[in-house]
Amino acid sequence: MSEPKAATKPHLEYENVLSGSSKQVAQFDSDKKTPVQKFQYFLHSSPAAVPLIVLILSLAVFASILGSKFFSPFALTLILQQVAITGVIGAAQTLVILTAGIDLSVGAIMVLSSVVMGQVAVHYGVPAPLAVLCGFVVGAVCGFINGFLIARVKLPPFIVTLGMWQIVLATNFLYSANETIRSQDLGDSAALLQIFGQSVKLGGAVFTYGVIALAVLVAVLWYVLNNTAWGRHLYAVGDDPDAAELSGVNVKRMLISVYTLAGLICALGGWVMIGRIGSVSPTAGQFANIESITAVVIGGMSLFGGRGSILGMLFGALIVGVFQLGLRMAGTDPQWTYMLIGVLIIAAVAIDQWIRKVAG
Amino acid sequence: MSEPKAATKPHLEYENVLSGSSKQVAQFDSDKKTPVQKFQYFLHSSPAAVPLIVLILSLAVFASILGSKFFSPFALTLILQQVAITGVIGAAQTLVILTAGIDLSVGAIMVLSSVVMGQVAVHYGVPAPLAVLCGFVVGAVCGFINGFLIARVKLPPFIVTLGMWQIVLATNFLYSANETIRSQDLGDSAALLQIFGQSVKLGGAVFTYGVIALAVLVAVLWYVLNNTAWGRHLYAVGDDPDAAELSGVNVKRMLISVYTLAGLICALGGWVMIGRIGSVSPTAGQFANIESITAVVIGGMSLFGGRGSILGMLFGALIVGVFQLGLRMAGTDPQWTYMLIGVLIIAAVAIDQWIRKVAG
Amino acid sequence: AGVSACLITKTDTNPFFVKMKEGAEAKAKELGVTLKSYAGKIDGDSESQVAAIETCIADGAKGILITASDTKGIVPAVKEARDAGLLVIALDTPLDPIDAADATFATDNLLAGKLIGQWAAATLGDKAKDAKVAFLDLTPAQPSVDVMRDQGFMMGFGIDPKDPTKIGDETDPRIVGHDITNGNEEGGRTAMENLLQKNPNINVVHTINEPAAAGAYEALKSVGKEKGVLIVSVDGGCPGVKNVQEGVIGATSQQYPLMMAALGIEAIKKFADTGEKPKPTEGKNFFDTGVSLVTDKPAKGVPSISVADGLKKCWG
Amino acid sequence: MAQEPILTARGLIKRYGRVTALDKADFDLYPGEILAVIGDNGAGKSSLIKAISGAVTPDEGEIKLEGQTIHFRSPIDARKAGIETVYQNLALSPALSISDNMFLGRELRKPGIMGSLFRSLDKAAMDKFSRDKLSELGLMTIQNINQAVETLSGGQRQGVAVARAAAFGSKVVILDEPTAALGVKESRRVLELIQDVRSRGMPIVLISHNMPHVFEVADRIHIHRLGKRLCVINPKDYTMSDAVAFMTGAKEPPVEAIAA
Amino acid sequence: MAQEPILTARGLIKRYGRVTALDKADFDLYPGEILAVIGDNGAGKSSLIKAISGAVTPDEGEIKLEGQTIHFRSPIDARKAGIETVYQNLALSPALSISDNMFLGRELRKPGIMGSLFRSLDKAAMDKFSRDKLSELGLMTIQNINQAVETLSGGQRQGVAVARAAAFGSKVVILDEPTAALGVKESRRVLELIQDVRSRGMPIVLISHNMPHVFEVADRIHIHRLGKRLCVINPKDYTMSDAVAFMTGAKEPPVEAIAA
Ligand SMILES: Nc1ncnc2c1ncn2[C@@H]1O[C@H](COP(=O)(O)OP(=O)(O)OP(=O)(O)O)[C@@H](O)[C@H]1O
Ligand SMILES: Nc1ncnc2c1ncn2[C@@H]1O[C@H](COP(=O)(O)OP(=O)(O)OP(=O)(O)O)[C@@H](O)[C@H]1O
Ligand SMILES: [Mg+2]
Ligand SMILES: [Mg+2]
Repeated sequence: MSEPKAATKPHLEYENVLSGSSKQVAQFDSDKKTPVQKFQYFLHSSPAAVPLIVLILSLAVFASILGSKFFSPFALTLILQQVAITGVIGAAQTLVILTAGIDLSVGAIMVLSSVVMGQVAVHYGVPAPLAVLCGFVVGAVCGFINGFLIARVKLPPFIVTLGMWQIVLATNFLYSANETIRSQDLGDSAALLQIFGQSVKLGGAVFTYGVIALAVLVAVLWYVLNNTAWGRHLYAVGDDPDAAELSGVNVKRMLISVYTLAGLICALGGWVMIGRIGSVSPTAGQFANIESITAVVIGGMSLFGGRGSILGMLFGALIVGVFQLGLRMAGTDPQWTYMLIGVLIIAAVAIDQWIRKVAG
Repeated sequence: MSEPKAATKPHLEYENVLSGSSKQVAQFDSDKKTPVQKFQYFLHSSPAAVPLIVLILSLAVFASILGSKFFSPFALTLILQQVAITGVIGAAQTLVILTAGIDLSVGAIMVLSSVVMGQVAVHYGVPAPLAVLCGFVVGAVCGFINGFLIARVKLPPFIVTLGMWQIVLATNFLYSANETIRSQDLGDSAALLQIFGQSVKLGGAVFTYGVIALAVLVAVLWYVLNNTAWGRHLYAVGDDPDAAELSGVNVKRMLISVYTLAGLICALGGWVMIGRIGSVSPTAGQFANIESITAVVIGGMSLFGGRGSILGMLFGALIVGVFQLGLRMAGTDPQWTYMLIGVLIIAAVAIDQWIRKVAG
Repeated sequence: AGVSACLITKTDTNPFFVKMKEGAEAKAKELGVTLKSYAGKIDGDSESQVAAIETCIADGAKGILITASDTKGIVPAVKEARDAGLLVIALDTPLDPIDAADATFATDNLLAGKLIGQWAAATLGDKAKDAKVAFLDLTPAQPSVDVMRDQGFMMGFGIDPKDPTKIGDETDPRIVGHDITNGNEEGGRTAMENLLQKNPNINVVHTINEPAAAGAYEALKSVGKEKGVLIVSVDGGCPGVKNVQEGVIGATSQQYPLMMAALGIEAIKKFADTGEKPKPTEGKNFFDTGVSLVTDKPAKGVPSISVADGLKKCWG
Repeated sequence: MAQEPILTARGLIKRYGRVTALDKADFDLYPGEILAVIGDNGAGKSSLIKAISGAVTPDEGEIKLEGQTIHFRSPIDARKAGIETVYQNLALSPALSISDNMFLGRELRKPGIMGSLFRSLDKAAMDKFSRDKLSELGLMTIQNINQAVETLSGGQRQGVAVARAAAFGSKVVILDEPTAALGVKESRRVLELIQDVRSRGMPIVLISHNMPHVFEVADRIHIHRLGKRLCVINPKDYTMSDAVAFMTGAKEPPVEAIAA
Repeated sequence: MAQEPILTARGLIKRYGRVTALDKADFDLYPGEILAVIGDNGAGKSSLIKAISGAVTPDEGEIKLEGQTIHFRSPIDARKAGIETVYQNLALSPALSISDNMFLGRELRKPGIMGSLFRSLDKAAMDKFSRDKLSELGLMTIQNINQAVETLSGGQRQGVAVARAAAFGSKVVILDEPTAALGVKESRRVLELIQDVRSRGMPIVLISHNMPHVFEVADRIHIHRLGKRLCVINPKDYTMSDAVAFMTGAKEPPVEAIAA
């Protein structure tokens, strides 16, 4: 072994001066920040702040137009009930979109899971808890297949879930023979399936168990995303999968676990949906894809992955809910509501972009 | 001005040996290529070859199962008629996807354009050519708005076109008052609108003008993409927009022109659709989004932009058409057809991925 | 080869059409007819139906039974089929114009709406004058069934529908509002919640079909109003009739898809054998397969059948 | 310097959100010279040349080409004015061929109606021109001019980019760290290329962290520090140690260099 | 060399489609040494170290760590075995903080039930460790350990990546062109860091195109050419000219160097 050599060699004599070099870095925070800039910086650093502000503003606007009929504990908790399913599915979508993916099959998985729960409980006479378990297994399996194709076979998420959407939905119709299981039939043999329809009343406010499930789900996922290694890895994978892989994240396993978890959450969504509509219907949930993506997008999450907060998704779902109920109460035609939500989607992302651009 | 200095300096004396360095480049084409590898290389270098082979295979399979009922000039040209709309909209989608974008509003733009053509011609009594022009203007304007928001405001294409989809569709319902214009009414006052429904018969084969329009459109776009500067720029933008911008492509103008052209092609699609279904229906074309994306994807185009051929899209659309007609004729339940198409989507991309992976 | 026929429904996910298909299949088997079924992807998907008609022509079918998604839009394709020598029978939904098909075997949807409207008005009696009515419709596109049931209900109930081809132009103060349900439970519940929020005193609910009615009932139940509100619906599917039995729905207009389909198959077989085309019901321009109001609380002046009878004839 | 500068910039300011990348930066390039721009990472060198070449629009400041004030809104404008730039990230389109890349944004059309009406590209002419240019610059190891750029090695790509700039630049050629990822042999080739271009009378701006290279080829050295031009020195009057000391803030530059 | 090599590879082959990036490449690293790997662009240097560090799986060949044959299926396996790598493209997650990046894939959990059951991260401990490591390596210019990596300059990022490798590497540290895009000052800092790590007894593999740097720090130089190891030389026995000549194929290497 040779001795470590002297640090200086003829070729690098010019580097000797470095010892005297300034330690200052070329970063110049501009001092004269206007309040607007400060505000922008705040918005930039807290991704859920923009949708929260939009939510509060839209609540204020509708409250001032519609008065106490809208701004009552009952109406406000009604909005929560109406967005519960979208919120749960949106949570699944959030995880997937954080990995820079997209899941078009969430709605189909939700419906198939709910149909399996209902069929197994009512037609095969299996005890309700086991039937629910079957539903979750189906959701997880569908999610796992998505994850496997995306992570192992390396197919683009858009295409995999586009294909799975059609496959799962067709399976659902073939399996259920398009048959609705009525609320009463469920109530007799498997009341557990409807549990999310029950509610807690606090004054005028009505919180269904479905709403509570949504709140708990979002809280748990928020904790997991921010305070566990799995959550950090999820962000890393969405940010730059190659970098994540090279710096020690098992990207394939992460992707598979994310899609499987998304499938599980969709099954939970199916269960919540049974609670909400009382019955098990194979034709339900046709708009869950679009609604969940809309919630995520209005919630300020980047479709390119790695950025955004699950709280933003919740606020995004609520914004849509507020608009739908508010506009309906104001007597607006459903078609105008559609159009306004289209505008809202574009506007939400445009605002987000503006903040990013100016706050840098 | 100082004289150019001698090329050699003490610091770089070690570089003097370079004059004697080998000119060989570190590229080692493996010589022992198996026929399989050669085939893979062929497939890799001609992006439309895979879908073409799949198309021929599926034709062969259905022909052998269903016999002459399926493999007749009439049935085969019927497939062409059935994919004409998907093909035209798929051409618009192709352009957008080549720029690494996606257009979810194609179907809505197509319908709105056709409704405008019909309404202007029948209800305002404007001469048919002018009514068609109005439809094209509407299509171009919608496309332009997409392009503007994507290129100038720098919003993600998925979100812009998701919003536009809802906006345009709602506009369509509001404007048309959900009213279908009957074929007879059109025939009386604006037969030009139905021109793409007319056909040329050659033996048993029936070529509607719509099919001919599709063929011409694809041929023109193929020429434009491969033999004009605009086409080269389109590929460059999809490949790496920053690189394209820095090396002299006006990326914003390209994007705006692509989305505007896509809007125009959608309007053409609307016109073709009037010819096909005879009447003007505001509820038509709801699946044009998914069908066009499916055609593009099965046609082997990359959703990440910059790679793929418009011929692939055409073959992709035809594959779906062959499957649909073939399965229907075989008496398969429609849900099985949907499921099979879901499988087909995933399989097509998996094969493509495999070729890319092995052929490098 | 034997006679072959086609059945083209709006969707193959709605139990109504599923039953229609079953009825047609059973009859086809009985008569030795080869039947192939087609459907749109969703309600309103007319292109799939056009493609299906073309397939039937190419396939050499003798006749087509179709429930058109777009009653005007499908006409040119139907004409093509008829020109090719096929017998085309519209099921459930008449084409526009109605003589575009060789025959129409249908429910009179306007009548179905009228029946439930009359029943609701009669059941409320004097209170009908200041009733608060919610309309749970189908989709934003206002397809024709939607319009006919909705406007028929108004006629039966005694509300001026203004333009009977358009929902939403009415001015009667008893109308709380219209909302869309997409014909399913989730939509029914949300729409009901929304309209209740607009006016909590709603006491009559017109629903486009029974799944929407079931959803509306859940919404009412959640606020404890399920007792005081009359829900009426149209369809007559078994889950729906059972819901009438249990008081979820007050009354429903039952239609008979199995019968429509079976009659249709018979007509095609007859046409193939003898070239004879079916004739419409006396006094109407279509063959009315009938509609009956199902309720156990019959109202005076409104003909109805009992739930027990309804259950015998129900489908799905 | 007796001559007028061909390209000057005064008081350029460019902010990225909270970072000020250019803080009243000045710049002068004289005809026929090789001007090296050196500075620490993040000093703002790339931002400076991006401002000059139209890739970013400065928030404030003035740029003059041959005495005329110019406002480039995109790299295309700068190219049209005769300024060709090889960016730090190369800016080639990976899936396009070498020839496509050479001519991107200035394609040749076929003569006659095929070109004017049908806007058909004259691929043969473009291929020939590209092949000639690459051979001229000694890049004969590229076998196929229609090869996609993504199949080339880093050195070959750099060669294509430099060849493009040299072939089309009519007034100024700017190179941002053209040898950063290159091997010894490949770096040497690029340096030779630069001297080749200069010998044709074209002024060149070279950004580099490689002091021996800079001192070998530069006529003047622009030292950039903290977003502005600190000074300009003549490599014959100062040693590498001096340059590094100025650049890193270890030593104050002499007053006459600042005035330059 | 009296000692046994700590890391060896024999007959590595790696093909990318039609390109053979490694063509029966060999490799030996001895304890406590700095081994430089040099070669032309595209010679296969990065492919070699990717094979060794588990980032790619070689098609053929054998790798031994401390005499044990190993089969890494991912970089995680290599890390677990004590091999830390700084890749040419850095491999940091831009949106995550410095501290998150330092601990990616080996996060610390809180003690007690919060850590074991709720798997809560011990952010305070990780931040402290990261701050200590960065200060140790003289990277005190970073103010906030929770700053996102994307807000750092190129030099600072490189510093974080090297600090991570140095902090966690227990057997081997591999650096692929760590100074390619760095300025003079930043490069010097990284070289010092490398010598620092070596002085703690850890063997280092350094890939670089910068001959002065290589000859300054390396104990042995592995010359890679056309996908295989051409020879290994001692920088004390050969000049830079020799090394460049071998590397570029201008001169045949001596037989004893090939045998090494
Ligand atoms: N697009 C951008 N967005 C935000 N900040 C930027 C952007 N481009 C450059 N910067 C910042 O501006 C400053 C100057 O960057 P620039 O690239 O000009 O430095 P440089 O001198 O070229 O450095 P290097 O030698 O590392 O290439 C840096 O702090 C950098 O982070
Ligand atoms: N992922 C990949 N796919 C295809 N080819 C690759 C891939 N990675 C490397 N190659 C090819 O393998 C060969 C060796 O590449 P490698 O990156 O190992 O070279 P290198 O010696 O590190 O070069 P440099 O000094 O430029 O970093 C090159 O021809 C390269 O194009
Ligand atoms: Mg730079
Ligand atoms: Mg390398």
